[in-house]
Amino acid sequence: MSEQGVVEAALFSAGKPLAVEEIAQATGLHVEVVRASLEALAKAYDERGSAIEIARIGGKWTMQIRADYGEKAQAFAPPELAKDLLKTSALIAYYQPIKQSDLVRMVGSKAYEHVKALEQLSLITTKPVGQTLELRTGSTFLEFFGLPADDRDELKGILAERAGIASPPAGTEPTPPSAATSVPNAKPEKHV
Amino acid sequence: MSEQGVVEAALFSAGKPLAVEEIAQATGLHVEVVRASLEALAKAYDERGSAIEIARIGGKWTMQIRADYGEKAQAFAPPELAKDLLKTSALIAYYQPIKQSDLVRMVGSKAYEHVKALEQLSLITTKPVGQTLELRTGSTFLEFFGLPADDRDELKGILAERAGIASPPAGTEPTPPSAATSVPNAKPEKHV
Amino acid sequence: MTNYENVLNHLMFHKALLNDHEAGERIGRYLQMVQEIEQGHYLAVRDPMEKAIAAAFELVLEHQFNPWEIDLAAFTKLYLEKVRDDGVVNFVTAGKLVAMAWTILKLQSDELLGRAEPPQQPEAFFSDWDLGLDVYDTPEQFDYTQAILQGRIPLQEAIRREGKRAVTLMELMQAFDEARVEAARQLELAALREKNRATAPKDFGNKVHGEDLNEDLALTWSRILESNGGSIPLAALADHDRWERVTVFVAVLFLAKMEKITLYQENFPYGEIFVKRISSEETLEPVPAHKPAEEVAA
Repeated sequence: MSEQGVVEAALFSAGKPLAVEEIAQATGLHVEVVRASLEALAKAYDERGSAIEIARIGGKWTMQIRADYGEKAQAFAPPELAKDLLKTSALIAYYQPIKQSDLVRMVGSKAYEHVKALEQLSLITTKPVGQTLELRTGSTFLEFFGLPADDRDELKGILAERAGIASPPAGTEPTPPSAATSVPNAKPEKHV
Repeated sequence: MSEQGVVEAALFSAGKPLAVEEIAQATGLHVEVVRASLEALAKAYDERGSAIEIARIGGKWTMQIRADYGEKAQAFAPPELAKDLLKTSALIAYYQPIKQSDLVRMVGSKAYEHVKALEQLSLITTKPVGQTLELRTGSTFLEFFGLPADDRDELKGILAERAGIASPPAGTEPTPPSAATSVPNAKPEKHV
Repeated sequence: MTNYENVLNHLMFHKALLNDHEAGERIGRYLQMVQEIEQGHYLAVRDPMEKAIAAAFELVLEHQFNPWEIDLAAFTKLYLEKVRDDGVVNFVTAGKLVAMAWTILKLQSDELLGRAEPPQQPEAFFSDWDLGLDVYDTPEQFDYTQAILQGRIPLQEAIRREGKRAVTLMELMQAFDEARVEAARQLELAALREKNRATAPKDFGNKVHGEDLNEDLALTWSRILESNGGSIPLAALADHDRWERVTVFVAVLFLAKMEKITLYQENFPYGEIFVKRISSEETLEPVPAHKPAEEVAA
């Protein structure tokens, strides 16, 4: 057994990103040893052109399918997030901060369940605002989608580009479609 | 993207053993290419002393933690079976087919509960024989424990070796205790 | 001495003493011990009864007498009776006695615990082994079984990746495309519904509740139908005023009773109340007019 192997086994079996300290604690290896092993492993996987990569995402390390191979691997593994939840999270990511009541208008009442599920996965955060909740993407959102971005605006930009909409300037939010412009005569909703 | 990489990605994301044909069908690669890739991958992982192995199990291929690293990896992937059940499984696998009554002589009356639990997990099968049950490893046994054995002899060899006992000479089979008298015409079984 | 005997008869387990062949001898021995004690530690205790009890306890504590032969319950009863009769309590003595009784109780429970522990059995293998070597055909079988029973287990569960994969950014984008199209449709529908709600004279109004139960139910039901079967917060069904909230709340109770919906609350008692439709009916059977509301709800 090598120290590098122990770290490799940890990454493989965890199935989620791990902090250096987490690995050190669970394996009994010194933090510096873990860090060096991770870097060596990342390099080794890279050099031999493996379909697997050891990547650092948001301060944590993970073992994952290299992006090029992601599509090929789809046949064997169901995505971690059901399609329905994925759609709702995309809307939240684009319109954030968005009120739950506005989201309900966009996706129907299933929004309530989706918000709960996404919050449990830490993909979004909720904050009570008046009668409703204000929703934003959470800390693990970028990690979850393997995004290199570390701020919400960049994510919005990516989505806006996708939608063929001009990317909103940093700091401004795309207007949620419940605003008077998109739905004439719609009264502001009070319900949660 | 390399063909070998596609196969590697498939194994990584499947999380369970895959048949060569399954991989071929899902990836669009030729069966022979898949087979060659699997063999090359197994060799490559082996040669660089990875904690991960590409192993052939029950006619299928899988990517899993090498046995030496299993214990270290348990911090991140806690085992399902209690140690006691592992002991009983190891005895059944080694002595199969073994009578439940003989197993009780070896491990005591807890054998009854163990047999029930292991049968529920399809790790063993039971067949009434006279007043007792005859026990054999079940359909999921090799896969569950990640044992690269093609037949019962090989399985015994692996178990003996891992338990630190000299492997039996090829062709001879350990007989279950008391079998000499009770099952005089026991034929060697091929199933595992 | 009569006092001591009296106390001893109460304190000792009668069965333990009487069923014992050596009962007479043992009682004699106890009494002798008590007499010795009288000349020792508990001279300071003046009350003869208290002194006798203390002496009996002393038997256990100082002379390794079996703690289970002291009946603490009987002692407690005896002592309480004495306190009640005398009307005076010597707290110093009482404290000493309680401390001693507690120590005895501890001894008793320790012993009980000791008996409750399952006897240490050698691994089943060894008892088999005692039967003779003939149960194993080869030395290897013996070695293998021994290795397993001693914990050298050659099996461990295979560790593989969870069969789930992360969602790709591409999928997020595709989902976004679909979500935008669907959201646009939803928003149109929402606008239509709101228009209907605004124009139709269907607000619950300020009528006396109960007169138009069917109307209340129908309107509440139509709002629930808009939810496509998902759970909706009760609050989302009534967004006008307090009166409407009360009316919807009552209607929802009726609907639950009629098994058209289920109600659940998260985080009792202040959590959000949710309504989930379980009936696929589009329109409700009217509640018979002759049936008072209370009867339907009952």
